[in-house]
Amino acid sequence: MADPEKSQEDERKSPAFGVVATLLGVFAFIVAVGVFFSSQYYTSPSGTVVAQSLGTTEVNGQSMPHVALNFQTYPNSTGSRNAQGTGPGSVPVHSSGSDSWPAYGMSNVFQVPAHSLVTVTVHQYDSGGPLNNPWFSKVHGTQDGTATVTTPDGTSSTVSSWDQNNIGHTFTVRGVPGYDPNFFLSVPLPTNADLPNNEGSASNQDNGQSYTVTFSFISGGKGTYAWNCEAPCGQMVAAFGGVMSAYGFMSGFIHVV
Amino acid sequence: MSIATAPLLLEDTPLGPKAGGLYRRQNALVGLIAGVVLAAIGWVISHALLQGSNWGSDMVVTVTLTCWVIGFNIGIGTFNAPFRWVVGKDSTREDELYGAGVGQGAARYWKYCTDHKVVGTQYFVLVMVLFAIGGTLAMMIRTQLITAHSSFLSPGTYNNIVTIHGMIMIIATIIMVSGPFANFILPIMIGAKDMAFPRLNAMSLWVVVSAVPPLLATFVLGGVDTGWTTYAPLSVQAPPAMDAFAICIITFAGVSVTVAGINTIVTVSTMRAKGMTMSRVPIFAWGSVVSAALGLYAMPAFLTAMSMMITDRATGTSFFVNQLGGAGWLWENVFWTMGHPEVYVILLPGTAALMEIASTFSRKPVFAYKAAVAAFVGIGSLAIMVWAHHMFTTGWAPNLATPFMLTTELISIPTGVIFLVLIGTIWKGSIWARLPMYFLYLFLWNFIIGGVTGIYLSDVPADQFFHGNMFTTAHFHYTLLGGAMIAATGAVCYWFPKMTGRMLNERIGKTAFWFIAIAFQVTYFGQFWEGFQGMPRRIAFYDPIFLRANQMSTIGAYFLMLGWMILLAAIIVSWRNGKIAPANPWHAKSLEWKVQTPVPLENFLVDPVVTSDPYTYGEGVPDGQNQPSAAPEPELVPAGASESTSGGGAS
Amino acid sequence: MSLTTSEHESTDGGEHHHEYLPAVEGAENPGGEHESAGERDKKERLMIWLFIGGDLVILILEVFAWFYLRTLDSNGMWNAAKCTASANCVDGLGNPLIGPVAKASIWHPMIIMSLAIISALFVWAAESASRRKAAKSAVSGPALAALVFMIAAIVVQILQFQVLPFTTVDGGYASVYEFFMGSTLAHLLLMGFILTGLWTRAAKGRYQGGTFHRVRIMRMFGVWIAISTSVLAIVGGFFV
Amino acid sequence: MSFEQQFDAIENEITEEGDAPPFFSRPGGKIFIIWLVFTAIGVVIGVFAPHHLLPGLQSGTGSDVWATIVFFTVLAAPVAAFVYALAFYSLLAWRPKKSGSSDEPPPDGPPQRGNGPLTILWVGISTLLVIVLLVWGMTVWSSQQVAHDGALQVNVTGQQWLWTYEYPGTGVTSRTLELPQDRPVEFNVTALDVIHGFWLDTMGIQTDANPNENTVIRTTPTTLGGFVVRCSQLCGLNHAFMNNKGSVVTPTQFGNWLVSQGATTSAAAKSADVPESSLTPSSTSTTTAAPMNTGASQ
Repeated sequence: MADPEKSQEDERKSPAFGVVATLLGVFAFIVAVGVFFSSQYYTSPSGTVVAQSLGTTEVNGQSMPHVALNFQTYPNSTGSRNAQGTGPGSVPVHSSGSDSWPAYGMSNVFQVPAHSLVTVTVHQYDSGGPLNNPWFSKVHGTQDGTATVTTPDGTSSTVSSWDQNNIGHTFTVRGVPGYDPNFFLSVPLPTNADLPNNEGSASNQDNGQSYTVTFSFISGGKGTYAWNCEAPCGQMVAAFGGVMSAYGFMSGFIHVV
Repeated sequence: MSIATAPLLLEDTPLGPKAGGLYRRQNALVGLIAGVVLAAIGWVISHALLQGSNWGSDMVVTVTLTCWVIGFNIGIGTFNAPFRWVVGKDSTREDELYGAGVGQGAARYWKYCTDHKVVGTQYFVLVMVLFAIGGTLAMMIRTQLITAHSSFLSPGTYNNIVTIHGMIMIIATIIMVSGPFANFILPIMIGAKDMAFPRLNAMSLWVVVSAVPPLLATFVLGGVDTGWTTYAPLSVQAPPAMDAFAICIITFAGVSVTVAGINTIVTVSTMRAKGMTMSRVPIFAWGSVVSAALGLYAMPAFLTAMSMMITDRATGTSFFVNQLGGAGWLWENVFWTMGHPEVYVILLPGTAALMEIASTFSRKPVFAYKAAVAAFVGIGSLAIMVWAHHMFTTGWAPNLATPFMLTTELISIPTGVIFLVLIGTIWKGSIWARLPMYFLYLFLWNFIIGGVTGIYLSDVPADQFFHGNMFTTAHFHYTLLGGAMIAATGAVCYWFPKMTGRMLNERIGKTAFWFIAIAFQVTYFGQFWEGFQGMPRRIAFYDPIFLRANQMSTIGAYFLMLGWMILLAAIIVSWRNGKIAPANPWHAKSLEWKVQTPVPLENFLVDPVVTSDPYTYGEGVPDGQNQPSAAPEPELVPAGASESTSGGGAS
Repeated sequence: MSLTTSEHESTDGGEHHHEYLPAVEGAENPGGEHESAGERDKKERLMIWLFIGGDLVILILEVFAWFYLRTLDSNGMWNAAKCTASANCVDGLGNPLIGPVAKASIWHPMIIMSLAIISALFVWAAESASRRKAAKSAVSGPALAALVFMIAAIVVQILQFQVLPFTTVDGGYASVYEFFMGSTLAHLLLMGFILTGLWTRAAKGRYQGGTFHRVRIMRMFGVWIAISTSVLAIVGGFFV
Repeated sequence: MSFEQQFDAIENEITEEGDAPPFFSRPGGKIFIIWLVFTAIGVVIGVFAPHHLLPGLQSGTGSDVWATIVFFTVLAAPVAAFVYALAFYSLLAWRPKKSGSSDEPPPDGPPQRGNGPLTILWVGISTLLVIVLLVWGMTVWSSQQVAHDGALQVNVTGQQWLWTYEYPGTGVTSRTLELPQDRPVEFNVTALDVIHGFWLDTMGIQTDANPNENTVIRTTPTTLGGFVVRCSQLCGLNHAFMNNKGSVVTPTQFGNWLVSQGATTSAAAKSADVPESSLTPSSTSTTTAAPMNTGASQ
């Protein structure tokens, strides 16, 4: 408020420039804070996982790079346990207030070269149940439309679909609008129901007991692709909420470069 | 002009060392500390007892943030009066004066101050802060959309920003006129010494203040990825941030707006000056009252909806979960029962303020005053019957589409009357092209576009194309930002001299105006273009066919931001160093211009008597006659004696 | 359409009179509230009516939710009456739900309703005692009785939470019913707070000397609480 | 000319009835001319702009969108033009020079407090316009509500964050939406988790996919070509990615597509309403490298 005693003189030289500069500074600061927080969410804390190169291979008479990508699912996302496979050792997930949300690890952001054969190996430790949409129990978009499943006791089989009542998660990739919109890949990850600790327990992971799913696909054109899980792996009515709607657990990106 | 300064102002009343009681120790900082402490206690207890049980996180967040709200309000002094009342220890006149800010200087702006002018100023600053936050979020949205697939924000962050931008702007626009102006200006306009319930008035402000931190807490609680409409069941499944969101709404809508609305209605109904009949009150009072009445209908509905949401989330009820016996459509119905009237809660006081501006700066009476009142009442009563037009495409009751099409289109009749009143007032007037008038013209331009695009949306076949589409976004920004907020900006420019005692720097203000006016069109024509092309709302990444339209919109948005920042600079510069304002810089005739600036405590040193409405322009009446005027001097007594009429405390 | 501007209505317009009550020792007109009781009453009565209006919206929406969900019976889960072993009914925790959810006892809401009504009648008695300037105890006595009945209602309401034959997860009926109970409890607690004030203040003699206005608005609110409690009790009890 | 003189001149034009100047030199006449110009601009924009802005419309319900926009714009243009014309003229004619920087107000305007007949006329015209709008909307809406016998049924299922389409009777479930030309289609739309918005923009139809509820919308695709299905209701994290390609094809192509997706020839022929002999057996249908990339067959 104006203090009538203090400011009897007329309009002083207006410090508009200083005020505008201050406001712009504040604006820039707020944007910077926002960018900081959002960039934390955008890139996983353990960084983008770059696929390991396996040289080149020939597919349908065409020579193309061959790369490998390994990751796993965690039943208990807040525990900081050593990951299986390659990469740095901590679990790159965010705690959003729930102790029992499942998550993918190593990272939720992957990088693969364009138009190359990508061989993916997933270690699936989590329990599961029936799918909402049986369509996702089938393998879509991999080489030959199949995936290889290795059970904990070591038996391997090549499948094009899995029992729709025993799915833990799915690995489903689609092109974001504008980047190869027809690219689509979906692989069911069988439930770990056969394992001794099947109720979403982390001890499977300690025992190294997992279903291992291996499949290959040919990556699309350069750009960003989104992936997420299409199995209702949350709890109760929030089976498709909670963990599924929180960034960093059941979804991420694949950068094709 | 102004009434002669009385020898003794209430502000100068000496108060004893104990006046005010507990209020002496309470201010915003104490509130902050009390809120944080109580929240910490709530977190420790609830975390120990509840975490790990079903919905544990939701209950912990709910309890903690409820404790914050209660703690803050204990600290600031909201609960003092009720508990003093219940133990029968009523405040004395000295306490009342202390509560109104006597003897506290600038510190009273940080306290639970019952003076309506202090509350209005606090609201004014709060609204600007909220707009700054919401505007920053809007800029982040537009920055993300500057390319088809930007890596500026992740989808989760983007969705949360969309939600919080929406909600914070809704909160800010609801209080942007009814906060600063209905509190500061309205009582003076009608010749009252304060609002009817000064303590409830202060409460309505501090409750909003306590509701904002939970809203911002959503950023660290997982984010609300649902949009501000929080459609169930998505919102039932959202991360715990949704509980914080609901706490904010329950506090803001259920307490603050309801209380403020009651206060406005009671003030205008019962505290008008002698001679001020309901056909003589300034039109702004009518707009505020209808808006408050509509808010009194809408906001309890929001409270109910959000209470059901929070029980769904934190106790496992199933109001909105179809699989468990609830219905997502129940949410949509209850939500839009609030949602559409709320639009007019925002719009009406702003347009009413514009009518004052139109009259003052055309030097003519408000055209068709009674039709304007009828239009307000008509909009108010139709507004509660149109909610389902938001649900044309939801699959709920397709057979009801036609009746709701009818009511929705009917509402354009009273809205048209508002245009008639504005242009009728301008007709053959002497246009005094000062800054507030600029915003009136911008309102006319924008609101026509907002209205015309609204009729596409009111028609079900066209709505099937435009629903959930950027066209809708552009439409409601044209009505709410281009219409209501531009009107509110006009009101800021108009009443700034009275509220701050300084003239607003019009050179900077007009620069800001042109940035705002032009950049606004660029921004939202870009969004109309996106909408016609078929771009859905609230998407973080889009098909490159929408690229050009989005870039147009984003570039416009940056300049729009620049315009608002220049205006903010004008406000800050003028408030600090502006030219001292005379009591009546606009030579207007309503009562708020008849009191001195700065307005003394309890406004009127002598009670005004009103003999006509404040629109006697060109009627050959010399200024000062046939006008609200000072009554013959009653025996002026020192403030503090019983012979004074001021708003008393509420029970 | 034009408004006639009157001539100067009165030149002595300043001579308006405020109704000032004599400062009765200890009466409901302490120094802080420097309006006449009549003026203040006008404002407060309007406020109470508006508050009741807002509360009415809440009541209507609650009852709407009840009948809407009951009619819709989404997934057969209103009260699981249609749920069999083969039907896909699970409660909110994922456990199978077979057969109808047990109804809540009708007696609790009826008792609460009666207590709320009796409490409102006692407030009414306190008001009329205050209005006819009866002795202090004629006001504070009924006020205390009203408070006691209100506390009894609150206790019964809390007891009902403990003996409910279902929990919040058991479908639409259970959800809305418990919401009704919560809403009733909140209203009763608010009324309990007001009645505490009525009693303590009446005991201090604040409502003697004809200043019955505050008691009247408390009576209005008490009657409203009795009505809204009754509506919820009847809907929840008889329209399962 | 000072403002006072201007003002007097304006006043004289209407008050001195004896030698009133010709209509077009009075304010009303000038505003009328501006109004005509503005209306013409509005009508031209309203008639031609939507056609260029909207995506290629592929059905009758889609054309309804275009027609509604054009019709409403043409109706609204005179009203908007009137307000703009008056506002525009007021700035030109009734604004004293340099009033914007003056601290003193210009002299008071005429004390018009209202004009009953004008208000009634204004309300009457807007009521009339509303009735026209309403009749238009009701007519179009009811024509869209008609169910056709023998319509192709498509079950649409939304879930976070994907649409799947099931063609009952053929066993085909697909991620892409393929529709035969000139055949009425009934979409039965539902969702598995939260509310999604099923929106075929080029066909001008939209409805929400609600969990546990089935909503029906109808259209008849008339124009061959691809389109995009976008989710129009914010449905969580990856809402932006919830879009699929679809296309309108000839009935034979549609039948072949069904076969390529695993339907038997007879079921596909029945569903596509074409003779069985016109369909190519499944084994010879070509699939592209990415097996899911079978949608856009154009």
